Amino acid sequence: MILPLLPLSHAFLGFLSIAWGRSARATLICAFLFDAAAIGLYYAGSRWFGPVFVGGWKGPVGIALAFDPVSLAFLILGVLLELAVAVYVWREQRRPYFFMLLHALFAAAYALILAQDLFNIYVILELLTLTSFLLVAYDRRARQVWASLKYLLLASLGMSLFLLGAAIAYGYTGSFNLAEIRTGIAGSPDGPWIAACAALLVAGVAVKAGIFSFSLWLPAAHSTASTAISALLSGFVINMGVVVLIRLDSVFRLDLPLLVLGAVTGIAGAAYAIASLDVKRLLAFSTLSQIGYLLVGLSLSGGAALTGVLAYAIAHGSVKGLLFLAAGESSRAVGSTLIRDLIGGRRRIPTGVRFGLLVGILGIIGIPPLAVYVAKGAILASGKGGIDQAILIALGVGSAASFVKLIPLLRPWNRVRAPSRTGALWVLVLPVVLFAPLAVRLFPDIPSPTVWSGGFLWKGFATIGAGLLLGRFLLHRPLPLPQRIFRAEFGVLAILAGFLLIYLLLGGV
Amino acid sequence: MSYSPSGIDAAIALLGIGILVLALRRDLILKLLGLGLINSSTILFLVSIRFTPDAAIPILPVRDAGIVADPLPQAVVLSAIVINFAILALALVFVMILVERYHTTDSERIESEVAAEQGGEG
Amino acid sequence: MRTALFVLLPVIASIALVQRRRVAALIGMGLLSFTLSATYALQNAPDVAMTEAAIGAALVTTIYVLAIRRTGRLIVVADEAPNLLARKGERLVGLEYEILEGFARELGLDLSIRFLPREAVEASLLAGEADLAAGGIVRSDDPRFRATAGYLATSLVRIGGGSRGPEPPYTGYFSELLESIREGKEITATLDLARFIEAMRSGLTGFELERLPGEREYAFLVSRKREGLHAKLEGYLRELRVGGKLDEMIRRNLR
Amino acid sequence: MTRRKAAFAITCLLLTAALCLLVARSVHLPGGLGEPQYIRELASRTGALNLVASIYLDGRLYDTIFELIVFSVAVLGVRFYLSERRPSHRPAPIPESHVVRASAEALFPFLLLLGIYLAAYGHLSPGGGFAGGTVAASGLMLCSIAIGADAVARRIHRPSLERLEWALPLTIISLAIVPVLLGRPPLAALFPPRGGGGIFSSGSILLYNLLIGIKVFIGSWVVVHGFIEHRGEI
Repeated sequence: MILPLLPLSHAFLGFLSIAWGRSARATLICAFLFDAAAIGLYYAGSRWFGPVFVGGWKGPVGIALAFDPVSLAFLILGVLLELAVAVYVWREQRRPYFFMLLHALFAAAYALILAQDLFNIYVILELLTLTSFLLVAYDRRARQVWASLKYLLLASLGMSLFLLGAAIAYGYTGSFNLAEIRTGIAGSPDGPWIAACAALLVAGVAVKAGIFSFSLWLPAAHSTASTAISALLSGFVINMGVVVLIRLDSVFRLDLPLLVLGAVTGIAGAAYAIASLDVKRLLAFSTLSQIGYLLVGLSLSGGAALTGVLAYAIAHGSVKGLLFLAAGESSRAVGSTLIRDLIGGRRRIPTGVRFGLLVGILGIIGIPPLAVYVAKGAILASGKGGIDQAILIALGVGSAASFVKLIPLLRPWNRVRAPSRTGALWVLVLPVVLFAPLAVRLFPDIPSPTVWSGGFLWKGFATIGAGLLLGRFLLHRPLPLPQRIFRAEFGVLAILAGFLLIYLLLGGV
Repeated sequence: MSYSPSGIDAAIALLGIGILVLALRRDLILKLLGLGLINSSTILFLVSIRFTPDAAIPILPVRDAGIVADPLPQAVVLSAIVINFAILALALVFVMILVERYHTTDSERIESEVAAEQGGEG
Repeated sequence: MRTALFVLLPVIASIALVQRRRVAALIGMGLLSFTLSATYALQNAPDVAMTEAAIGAALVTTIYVLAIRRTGRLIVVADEAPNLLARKGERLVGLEYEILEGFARELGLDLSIRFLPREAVEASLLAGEADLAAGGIVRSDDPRFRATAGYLATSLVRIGGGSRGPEPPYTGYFSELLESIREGKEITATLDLARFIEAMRSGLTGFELERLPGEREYAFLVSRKREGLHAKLEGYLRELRVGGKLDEMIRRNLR
Repeated sequence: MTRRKAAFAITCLLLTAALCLLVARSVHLPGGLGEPQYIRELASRTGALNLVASIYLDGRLYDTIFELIVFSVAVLGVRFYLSERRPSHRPAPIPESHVVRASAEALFPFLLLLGIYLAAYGHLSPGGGFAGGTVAASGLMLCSIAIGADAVARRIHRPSLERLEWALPLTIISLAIVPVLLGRPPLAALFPPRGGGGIFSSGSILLYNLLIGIKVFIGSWVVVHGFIEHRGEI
């Protein structure tokens, strides 16, 4: 019953923050309390979370909303980052419009995790695009504006393809509702339109989901935005594309395209991350590689793998948010985002920030008790062995190798006292460290004994070791990677090529 | 049998032209126009996809009990038109900011200048 | 009818978007929007047709037309000069401003004034970033520029044993100089009459002042390469002078 | 360099053609699918004659509210991103013309009335809040061309305009939440339909249409006014 209130309350608070002017930041706390209360209600077993047709309309006219484990997982991640961002920007002098954009962003995200209707997803994705586009360029520096305009051009193209796909689905099944489309497909499983429709929808979402060759705008946008926004985009917003892919995966059979796209994204992301000289760019590319891991996990489908994917999304989201905040604070202390300068000026990085970096880096390469290890284990445990297992391990190696460059920053022992905003870091350090015990409660499906077995631990350490060696080897050998592809003119080409790839993988020809 | 184009064919043709303009024209204004064309093509596609030639417009009362055109795509298209306008207005504002900084709307030149600035910082 | 429109749509679109000129492309796209609107009306979608006509055709075309520049710009670099070219709130006022605006209108150009620190004004003109330099520039025989005929007599005052060379008479913005004067800081500069009066008003006391000999005139600077522009500006100034308009403008701005 | 460009162009051409052909090839919809079944329910439940308006402002009000949020965020965004950029130059004034002025004076009330009519009768005939608001705003735009944007802006009370910019979306979102307090599903219609084809026949669609009309009127005026102040900057 209350499902539509979750996003609408955020939209309400957004406009309210314009009205309140100077005390706008207080609305962030209101929003956090509201969302936390919603999660609490869910765990208290409230019956308000049942599926609902908005306004009581059924059939193609009505918009269906549902709250399932996927929604819950992403709601939890959203609330975590909401709190971290609220704490981080508390001292910054931001205009009310900034808070309004944040609220609109969360309104869109929370609407998306509930959405079960293709056109509803389209409208929400547009709102998400618009708000992230405005937040990236919030400081109005020319670099940001250009990154964000490129993002807008490609994302709008993607959204048009998505709408085209939705239109085809409507034409054949007479509904935008995912469940009804599923029924329609089951009625005629080999219609020639299905492949085209699925390829258009997936290509459209892939632009937003940080999938390689579709999301060439991503590194520039995520690395030029201000610290809090980078953390939010990379930790949370990028996952919204994954949510839509999970929804689409339940309608169309997307296993093969997801596996291929995931492998390509993961490897390309890791390769570019290894070659990055700028810490924020490295983190942005690392996001790509982690999305690849998620997609491969998603392609394994099945109950346990989906749980693994959700756990991974939460784990990666909080670790990446933490890393972006810590990297932002470090570069603020040093005055540069180049890794070289950070290492040179590491004496100026405050101890708390350095501790955050330590937890983040250990977390993201998958050191055992921390968050990402558990989630990776859950995905690995559900693999059928063979090719996908090999891909998952290769991606793990790549993600460990990307962070070799930052290891000189990890020296928590010499104490540096400097004013820094470590409060937000703690908000994210806690879930990263305490993930393993919490996951037992959150995701009862995770096969804990397998994840903590000697074989898995050994595999985990071996992957990290191999990654570190690879990274050490590549440290002074620059990879010959084309940088031209990130220019605006290649974005369209890459989206078209990606569409054809998906179409072929779906067996459309 | 002679071929006569439907709204769907026209929409797909517009989509193709729009994508080519978006990819190949370097002027940002023309890129935005191309994007507008792509958006229009999806709208035409949606309106055409369930088009029945002899249906009545979806406003009651319907003349001589004929069938009514499907109002759902028409309703959702209204949202799409407004959203496209909103995004276009902001895109134009952003182009203004870029022009003020780089004095050009040529996307490749802006790209080179941004890259040069980034290099200069390092 | 419908079929004809369906054929027409891609034709209009492709003709519109291969245009070299943006305005032409824009007009083509406006036309396309109206055609689309007609198509929707013929496809039993009157609501969509109306919304497309109101937003897709009218509103979108309006904001494009407003945003893009149809005319060229007359780019002027200057430092602020009281009563000649100065900011008043959000507006620009002054004698030079009136002259330049009239000149730009005569050429059919939009006037664009960029304020720069005094030492950067000539450099910017030399670098070809601007068409004209203005802002209380005293006519000199600098071979790098073409100066117009003077439009107003003035003289130069040296403050605090300031620079003896021709350029720049002071560094930074004039407003910064005034700020320093108000704070009682030590300054050295060579000021023209308009700026000198303003400096006196801001409390310029206790400095060594020296009026430089010779009759000076305010003028505009044009780059050496822009012979045509120079001639046009000379012609425009002559016209103002002959018609008595210039005197009237001077009276209005310099009471 | 030119060879690379040509290769790029040809690749684009081929990929675009492939996309278009694939989509065209796989979409073969038979014409005349007949009437959707939900139409009977639609008409009786909302009481509105315009079925599109029934869906837009009742059945799919949730989408419409998000669309309105997009629009409001964009309008506020245009103001925000333009606000700290004082016009870098003073653009040439729009030339004055008595013909334009006289026709604007004649057309303005007409366009305003037409806009109000379109919004108020949106549930009975084509039109609705978005079209109505835009038409009314175009009257204002015509005036800004005739007597100058500053003159028009001076007659508009700015603080109340800015207040409306957030107050209207707040009102609309609140109206959508209100049914929950009455124990009905959120975003349900506020009033029961009366039927009969009169202006008050359709529950809350009239109310929403009018609110959206005002919102769009203000929003599009704010956007256009911003662009007039910064005209010719690209």
